[in-house]
Amino acid sequence: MGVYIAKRLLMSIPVLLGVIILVFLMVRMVPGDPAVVMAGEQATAEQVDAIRAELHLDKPLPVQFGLFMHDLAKGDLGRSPRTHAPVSEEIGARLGNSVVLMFTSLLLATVIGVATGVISAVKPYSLFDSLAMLVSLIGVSMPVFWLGLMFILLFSVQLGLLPAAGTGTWLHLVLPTVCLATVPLAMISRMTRSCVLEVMGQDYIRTARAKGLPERVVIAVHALKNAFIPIITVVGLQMGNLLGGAVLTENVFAWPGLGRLMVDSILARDYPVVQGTVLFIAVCFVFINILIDVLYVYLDARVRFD
Amino acid sequence: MSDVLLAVTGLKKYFPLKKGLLGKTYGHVKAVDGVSFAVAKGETLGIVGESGCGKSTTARVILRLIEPTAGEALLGGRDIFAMDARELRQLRRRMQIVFQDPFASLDPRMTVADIVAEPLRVHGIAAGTERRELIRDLLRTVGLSDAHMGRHPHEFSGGQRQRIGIARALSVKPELLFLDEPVSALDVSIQSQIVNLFQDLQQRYGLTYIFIAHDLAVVKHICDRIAVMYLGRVVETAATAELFTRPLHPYTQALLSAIPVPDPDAAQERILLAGDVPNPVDLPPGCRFQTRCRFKLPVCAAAEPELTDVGNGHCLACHLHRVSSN
Amino acid sequence: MKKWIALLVVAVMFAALASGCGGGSSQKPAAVKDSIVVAQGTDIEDLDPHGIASTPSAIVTEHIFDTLVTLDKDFKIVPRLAESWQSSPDGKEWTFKLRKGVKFTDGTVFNAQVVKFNIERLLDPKVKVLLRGYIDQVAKVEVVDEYTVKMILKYPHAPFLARLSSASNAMLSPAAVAKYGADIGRNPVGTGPYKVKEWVRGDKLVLERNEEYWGAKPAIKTVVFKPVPDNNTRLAMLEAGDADIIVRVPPVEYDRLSKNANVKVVRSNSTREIYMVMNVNNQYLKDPRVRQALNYAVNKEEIVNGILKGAGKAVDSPLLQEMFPYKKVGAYEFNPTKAKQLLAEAGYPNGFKLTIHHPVGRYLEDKRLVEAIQGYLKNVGIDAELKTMEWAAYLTFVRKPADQAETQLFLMGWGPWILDGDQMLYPLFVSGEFPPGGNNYGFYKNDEVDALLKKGTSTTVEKDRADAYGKAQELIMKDAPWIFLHSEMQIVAMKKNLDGVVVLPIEQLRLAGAKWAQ
Amino acid sequence: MTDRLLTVNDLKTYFRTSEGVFPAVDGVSFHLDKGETVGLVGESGCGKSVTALSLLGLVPDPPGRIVGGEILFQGQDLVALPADERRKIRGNKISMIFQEPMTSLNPVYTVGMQLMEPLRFHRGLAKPEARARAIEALKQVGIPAPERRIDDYPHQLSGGMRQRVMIAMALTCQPQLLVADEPTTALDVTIQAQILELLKSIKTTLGTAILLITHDLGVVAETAQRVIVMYAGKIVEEAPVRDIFKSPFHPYTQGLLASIPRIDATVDRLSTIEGVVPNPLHYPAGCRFQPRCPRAAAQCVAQEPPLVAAGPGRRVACWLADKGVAGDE
Amino acid sequence: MTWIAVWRQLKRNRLALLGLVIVAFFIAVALFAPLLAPHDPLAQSIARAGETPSAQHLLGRDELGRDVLSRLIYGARISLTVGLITVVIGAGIGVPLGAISGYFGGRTDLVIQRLIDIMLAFPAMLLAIVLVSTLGVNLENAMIAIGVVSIPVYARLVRGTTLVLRDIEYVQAARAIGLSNAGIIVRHIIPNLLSPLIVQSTLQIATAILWAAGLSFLGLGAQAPTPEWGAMLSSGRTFIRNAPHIVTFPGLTIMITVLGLNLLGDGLRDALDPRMKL
Repeated sequence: MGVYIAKRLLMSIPVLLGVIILVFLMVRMVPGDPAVVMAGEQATAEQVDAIRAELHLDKPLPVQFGLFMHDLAKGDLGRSPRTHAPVSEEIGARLGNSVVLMFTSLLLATVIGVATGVISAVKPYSLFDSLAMLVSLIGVSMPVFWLGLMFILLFSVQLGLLPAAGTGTWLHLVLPTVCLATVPLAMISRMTRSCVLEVMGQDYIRTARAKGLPERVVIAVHALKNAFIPIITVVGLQMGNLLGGAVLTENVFAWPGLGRLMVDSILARDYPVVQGTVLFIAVCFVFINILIDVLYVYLDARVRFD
Repeated sequence: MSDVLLAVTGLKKYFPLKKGLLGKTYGHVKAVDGVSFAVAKGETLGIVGESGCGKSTTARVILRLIEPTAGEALLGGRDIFAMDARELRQLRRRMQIVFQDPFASLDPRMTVADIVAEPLRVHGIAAGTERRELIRDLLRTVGLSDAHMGRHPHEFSGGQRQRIGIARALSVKPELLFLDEPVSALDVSIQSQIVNLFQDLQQRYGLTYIFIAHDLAVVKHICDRIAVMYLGRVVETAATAELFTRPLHPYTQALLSAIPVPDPDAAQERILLAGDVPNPVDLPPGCRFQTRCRFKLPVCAAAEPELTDVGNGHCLACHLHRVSSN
Repeated sequence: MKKWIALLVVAVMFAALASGCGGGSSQKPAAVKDSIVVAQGTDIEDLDPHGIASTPSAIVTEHIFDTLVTLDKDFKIVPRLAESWQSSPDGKEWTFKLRKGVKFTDGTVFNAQVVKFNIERLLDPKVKVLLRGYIDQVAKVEVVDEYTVKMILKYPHAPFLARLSSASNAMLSPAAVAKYGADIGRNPVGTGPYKVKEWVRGDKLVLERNEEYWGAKPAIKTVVFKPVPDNNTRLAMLEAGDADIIVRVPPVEYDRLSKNANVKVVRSNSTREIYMVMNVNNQYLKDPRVRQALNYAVNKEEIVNGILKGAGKAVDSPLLQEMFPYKKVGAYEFNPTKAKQLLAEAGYPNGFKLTIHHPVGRYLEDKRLVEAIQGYLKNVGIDAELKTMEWAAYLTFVRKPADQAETQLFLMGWGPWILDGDQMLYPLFVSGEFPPGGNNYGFYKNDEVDALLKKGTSTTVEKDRADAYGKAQELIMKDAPWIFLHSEMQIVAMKKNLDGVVVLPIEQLRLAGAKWAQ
Repeated sequence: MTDRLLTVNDLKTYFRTSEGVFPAVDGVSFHLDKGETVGLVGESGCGKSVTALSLLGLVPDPPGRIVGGEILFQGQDLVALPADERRKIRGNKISMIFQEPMTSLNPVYTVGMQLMEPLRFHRGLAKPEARARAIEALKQVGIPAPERRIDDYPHQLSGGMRQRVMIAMALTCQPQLLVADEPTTALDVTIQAQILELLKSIKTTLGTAILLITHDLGVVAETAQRVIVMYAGKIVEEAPVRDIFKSPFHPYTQGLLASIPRIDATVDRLSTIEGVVPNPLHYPAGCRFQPRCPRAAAQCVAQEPPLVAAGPGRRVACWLADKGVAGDE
Repeated sequence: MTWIAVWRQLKRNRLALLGLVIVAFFIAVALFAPLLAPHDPLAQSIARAGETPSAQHLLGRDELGRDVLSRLIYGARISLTVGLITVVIGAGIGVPLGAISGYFGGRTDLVIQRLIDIMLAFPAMLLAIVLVSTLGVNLENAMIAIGVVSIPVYARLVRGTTLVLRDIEYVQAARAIGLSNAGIIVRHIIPNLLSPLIVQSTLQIATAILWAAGLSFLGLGAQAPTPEWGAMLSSGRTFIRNAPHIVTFPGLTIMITVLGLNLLGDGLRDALDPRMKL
């Protein structure tokens, strides 16, 4: 297993290198001179040039890349020219929030998604199936910022049940979690439904029934573990997406997460923070993928012995 | 055996087993491991063996659907494996294949006419109404009617689909037809229809068949000669009658005895083989069959027996025979 | 299964009912509070006052640091760390008597050495000072005695004192600068009424009362600043009781919020002026008649009332009323007929095509503003295409030198932190201030205006300055290098029972005097 | 009647599809005695597998459903039994093995876990005891080193091994009836021989009755004592095994036997049954074999022939068979 | 499977039918927008901004006094076009990539897969933002960005299916006939990918509409005064308390359309290929 993980890590190096090069070039492709933006409207030409020099933007691209890689090799992501804080600190300040939000919404999505998916699959085309499908689809059919706004107006302003935005108590988590969970919930529940439906048609389910096992055992023991394998992929993919992709939700609920940091930084042309954050998220993505594969192996013996 | 159409010698196909980032090869599946045989014009050669013995791979390699690892295959004296792309296109007109699964071998999105027309189109045979006429003829030849032309494969039964596949293969007027388990997916009553069709076609067009199957009864019925394969090698070849009356290889003997006969009174002496076909990744040294052989000799574990002619064109790869005849 | 569905239906109905009957906002009982939560639009970047250039950061640093002088609630310059001052007759030497007994929160004593250190740091080219323009007229700082400091200017500079009130010219503890080095921005040490208690980047900045503060101690113990990017969310936070003060309230909310019994809305003038810059090098816009025509074509009053919902004031001079020395020169009235006539005179009876560049989310209702202007221009035959750009690209785009400039007509705003006319007219209209270094983005050049504005800066006699600026304002208005639009009003909303919050026209909040009413 | 284990009377299992209802099993009656092996033969789609699934109560619903008839097992009508009672018989008194040993075992659980399940649910055995019995069962079906094999996952076993495991699983609770649905079709000839040998030994050692469903007449000839031939959802002929091979009555049975190439005889040309199996949604009027029957008469089109006795232990459903036309020995 | 069979399957699924009706309705609205719209969608009247629904203006006037209904009707054209174009871009690049990757395998596959991995590891929203910022803020570029972001989805889907199709016997048969690799991909692989592609594309149109709205929310969406639904919703959201009709109607329109597309996509998935997963 250790060898396997090591190999997977090795395989991820080209991907990470690709991500580094891509993000490095892409942020520089975006029009808008960071020096001009950071210097502000009232800056003089000399001040702009000074900032440009500070950011090494006056040097040719390969040199800039070399400097970046040199620092990276030392584990240094650099400092934000905008806030003067080390990039690692900027990421660190948001990481906890992002992870918490990712986990709560994924947990919610998985628990409800799997439950409704299984019930729907056991009784396909039933009233419950249709309703669950409709409700979950309505959730994903709303632009997330609109949904979030409605949540705030209803639950915070009208009912006064929950705080509108920001962090603090666990109550602050509720609305962003629900809002963020809608998309993965719909995906997971639909995925679970189709997987369980498919598994229920497998020969080994017939075998389990032929053995005289009670239906709940057939579903819980024989169907679910098999159905979980593809579901885990979806959950894993969502993990990556939610970690850095919750931009809109984070904006609406003033949730200080990585997505907002990334977007704010790109809009401010804060190259080091963008580079650092994207690289960090890519690393997480790679790790999550490895984690999923390890889980696969745990769940599916066929993979284990190949 | 004078008029040899296809001669295969030392054919090998290894599938590498890869792992790691750069796909380092750590072993091979020796699907076909030194197969030699020859087919005469107008003859039907049966290749039999159990699943995983390499009989289908052999066909696909000769057809150049997959590239060989080693060996030579001469079609009318020309080496198939040395052909360039242009020659290969010509080759496609001389050799064709009919597949086992009548459901998977026809593109579900095409009409019957399209399917049969595709080879004609690819090779620029006929055009317009002439091509349509040709397709109509082909369909009639295989026992389908004009009315079927515009329909899709899913509207047909298994037997009919197999007829479509045969029409497709015949469209380029090949000399040699590989029949890869062409009837094993069909119901008994349909099987006989298709087998009869093959016989009719052979008579009519002077076709040469390589008939790959695991059903020995069908093979016996249709083939002139039979090659028995075991784990990537031919272990015995003989004329059909000879093989069924005087099987020499212990594997052939067991295979023949295992066939259930639809006669409750047939006194059958069954040779039960122990165990299964071993994994082709790590084969034992020596004879491949030694792990299941009743007559295993010390030499069997030491050296791999060569396929040798023991008379009447009956070839055998077994130490036992040599020992007993010596 | 059925039971499950029934339960769901009941739950949904209940929720709907509750929301229908809920009505008013749910105020938490106003126990004796000693904290304030402020929701701002963007995050604080850095707390090194010398490095800042953004309003949200300045609002915070103004509570941690003190400047030598400051603005009171009537926008007059009053003493802060400097108790009194005197300038030499030629206006080149300024002597300040400093307040005694002031200590930084790290224990460092505030004195003339500290002032000298700070001014020199502000002038040090190695230190990143974005608003160096607010101080770079200083040539030298001399310590006269422990509590007296003298600043010698390169040239007489009338707005000098006003510039010292800028948040960027605040006094920082020299010991802290030595201690924290590059990290000073995250470890600010000042003499102000508050000090940093906790700073979670992107989430909140918590200030707590500086118990050693030299002045009147604030009544509120803790002030929390939260970055809340979405306008609606900030509003909801106030309504739900999660925030006590919110800034940048959408103008459309003013009327409704004003009726809310729990909320107090402050709508006041700001010094941010909004205008459409015209690139005078453009083939059409180089003709003053065309520029005037554009000014006549746009209905400024309608914009102010219809789009800004009253949260603005149409301008009648290049300079704003709050700034010295404003002179009312009269705006272009809304007169499409005249606009058409002028266009015809200029040779464009059938109008022409134009591109309007604009940012989104930068100025009050900016997108709608340009949509409206597009509509007005269409009425006089000018077919304008809108091009949105995000701010960073936009700023780079408009700051290109004349030979690279692709600008035609574009939306800008200017909001100086100092209420002196120099801060507005000089950088925006003097021909020496062309991009990339300056802010005269339209490349406007009028020799007479240049001379007048230079005079206004260097003269210290108030009357002379007023005359020079007054004349300049008239000339500029006539030349119409902009479509003069309006000045923004800032809308700040807070809890009804929060008193003593000062809203300055420079988009600043002062909370030191705030307190909760019983 | 003391030996009667199973009686099926007029069983009807219909499937509802989007195109209509098709009668997969349409009024099938037969019986099985204790310790007897009966072969149920027919081509794909004739309803033999659905008959088997009906016996176990495993017809997928929807779309399938038993719409009529009774299945008397040890005197108890399984059709009328509540679902839970029926479940308790499955895998316990009646077991089933399937055609595809490769897919019939759950890939994510060990062989042992799957083997132990019936013991734990039907017999209430504790884990160690169940495990011991499972090892014993593996030994019984000829799996070498069962102590090791029990912890293997299905994919580690060959096809033949898996089918042995399936059989072991079916036998753990010592059922009176084993329904084997094409148990050797997916296997190689040499492996098939092993499995058939195993089934025969089970019959002799355990006395389990076997309903062997297959399309391979050779397998039937070797294994069964009685043969039931189905065509298009109905039984067309039933006879002791010797009789059916020696003197088939029904034209379908005759055609079937004639069309298979034989290893023990040589013919130049195989005889065939012309045409194709009719669409179950639109069965022809009268006898369902009539459109393909070389001897179809007017009566065959007009009326469906009943399954009637035609000699000792023999039944046939053919208008012509009665008139002695069929039995041309 | 023929279209008749698909239709028969679809007919049984009431939700899918509902989706079909919704989608058909909006396609019709888009096609006949000039006939249906009661007013000029761009005609402003600031003096009458924010008027609530009336007989004249069934859905009221927006913040610049424009007719909300007319803007929504014209917006149908724009929003559906956004969906279609992104599908064309995403599928246009993703399908060949996936097909080549899956069909040829080996090193080609390895390279393409790593490229896809890089794209997937790159936060999608950021990629879209960077692309829009780079190319310029307008709807065309937003479409390109959303299209590009969807490339990996198509590439993965097609690769997976191609891997299965590659070894299927009718592809072998085509090779035996002498059809070239390109010929096989075009004639046999791509047509058989159609079902999953149609399903994916239906869902992708829905996603694109939502993404366009999201980009508008960040100020990177459609150029003013384009009546794109997402831009209408996003710029109208300030009025949610004071003139809710300005924001609610675009919001509902988006929701219903996207719901329709999702329902249809799901229904098609069931009807075309029940084994398909994502």
